[in-house]
Amino acid sequence: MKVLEAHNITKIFPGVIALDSVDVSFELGEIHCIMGENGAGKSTLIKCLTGVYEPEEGKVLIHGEDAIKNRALFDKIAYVPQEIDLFLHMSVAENLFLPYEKSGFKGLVNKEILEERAVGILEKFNIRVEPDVLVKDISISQQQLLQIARATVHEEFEVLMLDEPTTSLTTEDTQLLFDIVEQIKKDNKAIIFISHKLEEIFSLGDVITVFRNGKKVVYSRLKSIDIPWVITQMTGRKVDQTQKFYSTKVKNEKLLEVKHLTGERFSDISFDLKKGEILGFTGLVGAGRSELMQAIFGYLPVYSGSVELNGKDWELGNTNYSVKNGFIYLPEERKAQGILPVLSIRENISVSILDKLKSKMGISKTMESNIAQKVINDYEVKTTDMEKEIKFLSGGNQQKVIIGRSMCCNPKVLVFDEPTKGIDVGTKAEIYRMMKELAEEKGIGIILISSEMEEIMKCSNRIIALYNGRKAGEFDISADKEELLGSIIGVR
Amino acid sequence: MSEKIIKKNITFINSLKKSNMTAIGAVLILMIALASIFSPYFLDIYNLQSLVRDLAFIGMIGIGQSLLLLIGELDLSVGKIASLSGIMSGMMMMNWGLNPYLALIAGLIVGLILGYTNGLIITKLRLNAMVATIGMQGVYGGINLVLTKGKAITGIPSTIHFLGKGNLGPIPIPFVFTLIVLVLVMFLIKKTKTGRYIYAIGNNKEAAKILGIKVDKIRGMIYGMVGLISALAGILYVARLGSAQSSIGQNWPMNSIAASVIGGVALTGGIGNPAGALIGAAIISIIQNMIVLFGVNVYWQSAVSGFVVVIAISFSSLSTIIRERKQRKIKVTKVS
Amino acid sequence: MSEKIIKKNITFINSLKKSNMTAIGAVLILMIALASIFSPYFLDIYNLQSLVRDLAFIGMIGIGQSLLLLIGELDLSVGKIASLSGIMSGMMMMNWGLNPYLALIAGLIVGLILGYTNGLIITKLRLNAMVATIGMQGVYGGINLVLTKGKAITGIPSTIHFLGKGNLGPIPIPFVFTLIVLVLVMFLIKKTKTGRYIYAIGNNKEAAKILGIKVDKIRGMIYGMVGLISALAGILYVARLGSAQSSIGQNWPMNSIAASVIGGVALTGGIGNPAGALIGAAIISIIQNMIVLFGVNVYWQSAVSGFVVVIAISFSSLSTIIRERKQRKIKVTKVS
Amino acid sequence: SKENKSEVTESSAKVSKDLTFVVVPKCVHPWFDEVNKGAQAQAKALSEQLGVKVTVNYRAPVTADVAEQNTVLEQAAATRPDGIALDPLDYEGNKAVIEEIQKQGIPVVLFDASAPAGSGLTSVGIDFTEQATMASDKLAELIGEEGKVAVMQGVPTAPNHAERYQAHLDALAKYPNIEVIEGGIDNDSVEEAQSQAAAVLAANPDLEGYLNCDGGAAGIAAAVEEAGKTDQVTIVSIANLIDILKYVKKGTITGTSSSIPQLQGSMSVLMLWQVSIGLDIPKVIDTGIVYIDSENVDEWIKIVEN
Ligand SMILES: Nc1ncnc2c1ncn2[C@@H]1O[C@H](COP(=O)(O)OP(=O)(O)OP(=O)(O)O)[C@@H](O)[C@H]1O
Ligand SMILES: Nc1ncnc2c1ncn2[C@@H]1O[C@H](COP(=O)(O)OP(=O)(O)OP(=O)(O)O)[C@@H](O)[C@H]1O
Ligand SMILES: O[C@@H]1[C@@H](O)[C@@H](O)CO[C@H]1O
Ligand SMILES: [Mg+2]
Ligand SMILES: [Mg+2]
Repeated sequence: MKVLEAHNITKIFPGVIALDSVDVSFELGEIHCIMGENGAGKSTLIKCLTGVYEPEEGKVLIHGEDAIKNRALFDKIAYVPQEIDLFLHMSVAENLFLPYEKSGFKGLVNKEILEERAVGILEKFNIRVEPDVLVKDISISQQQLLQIARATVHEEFEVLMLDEPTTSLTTEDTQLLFDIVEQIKKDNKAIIFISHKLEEIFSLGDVITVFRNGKKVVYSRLKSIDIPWVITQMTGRKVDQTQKFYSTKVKNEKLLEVKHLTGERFSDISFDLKKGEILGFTGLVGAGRSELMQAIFGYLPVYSGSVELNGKDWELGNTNYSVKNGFIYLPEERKAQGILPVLSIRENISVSILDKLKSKMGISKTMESNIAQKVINDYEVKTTDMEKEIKFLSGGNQQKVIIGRSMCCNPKVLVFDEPTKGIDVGTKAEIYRMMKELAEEKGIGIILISSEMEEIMKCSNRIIALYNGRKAGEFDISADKEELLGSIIGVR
Repeated sequence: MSEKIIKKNITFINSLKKSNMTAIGAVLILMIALASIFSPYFLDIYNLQSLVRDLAFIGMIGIGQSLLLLIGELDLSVGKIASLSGIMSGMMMMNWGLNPYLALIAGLIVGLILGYTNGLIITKLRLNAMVATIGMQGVYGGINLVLTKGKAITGIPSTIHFLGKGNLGPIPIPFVFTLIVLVLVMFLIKKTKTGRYIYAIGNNKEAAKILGIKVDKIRGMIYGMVGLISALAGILYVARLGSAQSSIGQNWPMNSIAASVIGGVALTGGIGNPAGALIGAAIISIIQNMIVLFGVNVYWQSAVSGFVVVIAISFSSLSTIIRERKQRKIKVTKVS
Repeated sequence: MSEKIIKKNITFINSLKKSNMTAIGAVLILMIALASIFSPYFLDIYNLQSLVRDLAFIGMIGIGQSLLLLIGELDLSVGKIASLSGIMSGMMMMNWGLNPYLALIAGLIVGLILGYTNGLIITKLRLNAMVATIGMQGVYGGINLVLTKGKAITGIPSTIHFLGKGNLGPIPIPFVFTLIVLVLVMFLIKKTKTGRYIYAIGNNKEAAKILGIKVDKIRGMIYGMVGLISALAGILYVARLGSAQSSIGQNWPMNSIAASVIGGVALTGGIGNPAGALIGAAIISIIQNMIVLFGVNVYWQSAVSGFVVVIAISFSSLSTIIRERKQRKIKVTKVS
Repeated sequence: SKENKSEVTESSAKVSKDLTFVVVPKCVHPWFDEVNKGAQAQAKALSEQLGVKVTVNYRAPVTADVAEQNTVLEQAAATRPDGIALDPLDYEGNKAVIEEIQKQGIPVVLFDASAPAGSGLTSVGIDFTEQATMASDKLAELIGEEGKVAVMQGVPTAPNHAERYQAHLDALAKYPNIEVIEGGIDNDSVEEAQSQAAAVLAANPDLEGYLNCDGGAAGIAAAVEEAGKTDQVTIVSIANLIDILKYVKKGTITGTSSSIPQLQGSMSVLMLWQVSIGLDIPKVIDTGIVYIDSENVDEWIKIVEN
């Protein structure tokens, strides 16, 4: 039966109709997938259905009752937002159960009981941390899982909404999540599942609704359709899923050489990167890939070991030096380390290339605008104009801006840390093509950190696997998946 | 799998956690030691009592202030709230001949109202706490002047003087109140839902809203509580002086903030706890006491105490910095 | 369908975007209008000059302070830096017989050093700006007392008095300096790399580091600049008074912050611009001027000005709130 | 007060136009409220005798900041008053503005401060050295000219407080058996006086006397009471603020050497009026100092309380 219905919902943001008279309804015991390009309106829909936003028009019905009038009904909905949104300086256990009532805690707060009850849930979600650890000290992936766990502990929820829950999960954790979701479905609850990963949609979902530009395009049972069809519905064009993107012009010239590097959470790592090569880094949660790269980049401390670029000694612990010398790092944590939230898209792009914009009267706004516009066009950033504050862009579009930005300062080495996190299929292909082009045309050495096996295998000339901060293996294009998977979980 | 990492991580964190508190605790001990070594009078019971009596007030306000800092806000009008509450309850006693105890309670209510007013203005009009309370400081101070023309209200019945001057055994009564306030506040923030919501709000206001926490209600409530605590300090001071002075509490806002931060409460919200504020207050009071005991030239006083404040807040971060340095060394030697 | 709504909506937003500035601009105009209507003396050239001369100082400090607010920090020692710089340059003139102009420049350098010291302490020791500068305020104030025992340094050569007392045409010279400072600062933040970096840092320190911005270097630099600007205000004040006073600048820290926020600069960093601080300063000075002109009872003074500050900062947020109300209405009408 | 009246009637030259005088103190402070009382009373008296409306506007800087005081001065001058009575926070700092104002033909007299040589200004007030010396000598006498005496400083930037401090030291120097120690600093705040005095008392168990330089004596008294040393420590203070007088009545403060702010107010206004009708006025008007102790405290409490 219908538990949740959206009637003729319209949500408007300055200059954008994020949702345009949308009708959609959700059944108990059904997994309802929602797809659409970045900026199509998926998150906005979710936020309207959970009462975070009030739509300008339309009704939200829960069990046929108007929830906007009787907000108590929204308690029936458990919600996992797209961005990680936790209480960093509070314990894992507390993050799990806040605000307590909904998770069945009456009266006073008892740390011991909280943590006791947490253990089981952390087990179930494979979050391998003590319940009293502060959330700021666990990995992003663990934070992601925690966020999902948090949503499900709220008793008597009937709808579970997952907005791109797997973006920073490894295949293993994703599988685990799916089992849990299946279980919840069996308990006859409705699940809304947003993702850009088509395989996931098809392996998990029952039905799908596709959005484009804030409008509902189609609704269908997944059994009766296939991936290419969905892509066409989303993008209006075809995207070849099997295409490979590794560089075909790897020069036999060492660009970067890392020797016995040791730092926080990684130790004794050695590898090299050739000009025009795309080097993939795979591994599990907290394998240390980000730390390794952030350390080389100068953002995190290095305890021992050495790095050379073009055979010259590389200065560590100085991000300014790195950037100046053409070593660019695209952070994995977009919100915390990537965007300048209340600055315009224009300023977010130009900030890394201001030297090029110098004119006698200081920074030239025209030059600046031109470059910004170019990025917006090249990466199909979905926005009303370049003056929009970047925090108002959809998750994926923010990512596009950040990638565009770093492409602008034509680097020698580019580190992409989970670059396609939350990017739609169409744009993903765009980004892959970009990487390939940069490597082949400009001879840039590219390091790609990704937890998506497909992505790694599509784009890498070589693949290095990290396990627990140590190098667990090195493979070339011909590597087969099983072998790879083995090495990242530490079995040889 | 990453058990090891995380274990390491926890111990790491805990050591860090402690280090901040212990670091500052150490400072306190150190100062007491120095004071008692270099001044024969420091441990003199009378000196200790007047010292503790002083710190009772900064401590009390500090405890209140730290609640606001925990949600990432602050109230610069605490001093004026304290004096205005004191003045009003003084007036009720002297001019309206109200029963002293009733008048004191009335004074507390005044403080509650003034504080809550701040809260309402700040939450409803969505104002920045700092500037709004700079403004309200002027307003409350002004009302005070209008009522008293700055004159003290004298002749407060001696029946209530013990509340400010008296001791319970060796312990000055104001400090007893400070301890009571601390216990209540600690219970609130550690054991009650509201208390945990305070941390949640300080950590992430938006997320707290989404969880259905009544953020603004709680914020308003805290401002009210801080007003109440300030008023308590204010009326106790009336009892201490035997007269209500409009000039008291001038340094309380800054001192209470300094005390909290010295005690490890972060101005960014969500980090630290009110007990720290009391330690911070103790440090500040001891500085001031030592300065006079050692007969530091009066012109040097503010320089010295300012300097010590900077030192004091440096300790926690210093311990972090040093630890980082150490780590680096260790690792390097291990490898090479 | 909802095109209409969108249109309305967009215009709303744009109006809002400006509104922060326009709203506050409007307040200013309004106040000027009121003042000139209700007091025959307001537009009196002599009154205007003293008003403008007055706001030149709060304005100047406000412009500096807003730079720090833009990176999410602040300096509460600006007043003490101003007076200490003034005192020192006064001493160099009178006690060392240094050429007045050289002495003034020396005073500026002193300010630069004091400010930069704050910056170093805060960045290197990773201290909270507010509490650290509360401490340094004590230190600088103390040094000042130690040097002067609180006595003014008199007999400043009249050759330089014009810098404080003189007018350029009708415009008081200090205000001319304020305008120069504003122009330079606006150029810095709008047209230079560093300026953009300031906003970047204010938005997201971590992201700024990853962009390769020398965050701490810039932070330190800004503290230095703010020290310099404070010193400028300080030495101009020496010229204005014809003597160097230790007691000046007491209200400058709070006023400069209030001015900035009234002018739409957010304490959280990254939002607003220094021109706003000047408008804010104007509003504050006009309040004070009106209080005197209208003969507001002295005991009401602080109440009134505090109240007006609260009103002033309410305007921008009020416009937001009202907008939301309106929006709701639109929705309702649409639905029914 | 009677003798002013007589003066007035002597010199009742014909004046028709209404008169407005402005009184500008150092800051909002109860001591100045007493000055204002006197000024208002005088205005009332003049109005009655002259049949014209004489108004006194009381304009105070919120904090004791020369900068702020100058602004108040300038802007008060902008209202074109017939005269301004000023308690300069620091004459050197106010000088410039005072001269500007005089240039506009607005007469200025100083009160609660001695007019520096060459300023050509009339000053209504007292000799602070004399006031403090009286306190010191009284204290010396009370403690039998021997023992330990603490002197607390006031607002270091307030010249009159500094002058009193120096005077205390000089006066006490006359007594070989009196040991003088630093008594802390209170910045005219009862609260600071309290905690500073407390520590001083602790550090000097054998303290016998306490002197101060501003209106904060109540804090010292409170500290002495807390220490239970009312019999051992003799306090002789400055100024006649109500809380001080109450301690005098109670005996915790033995006596206070006070100027007569009310008289300073009324004389200032009177002088301004005389100037406004073109009379010459003396350069110095000494409003006198009273020593208030158990003998006369009651009448002073009456004066201050109404
Ligand atoms: N708070 C906001 N203010 C202004 N515009 C907004 C706001 N939130 C979203 N938008 C706009 O609404 C549109 C839909 O955004 P939404 O986040 O729903 O997209 P999405 O489908 O979730 O995209 P993604 O797959 O990248 O998460 C986008 O054009 C975005 O720029
Ligand atoms: N075990 C951990 N304890 C504390 N923080 C961690 C841990 N693992 C990762 N982090 C932090 O989370 C960030 C991103 O999480 P992530 O799982 O990507 O860790 P990682 O080390 O980058 O592993 P990956 O190889 O997946 O990048 C890391 O940059 C690191 O700062
Ligand atoms: O005693 C002084 C008075 O002389 C006057 O200066 C005002 O302040 C008081 O403390
Ligand atoms: Mg989204
Ligand atoms: Mg990572």
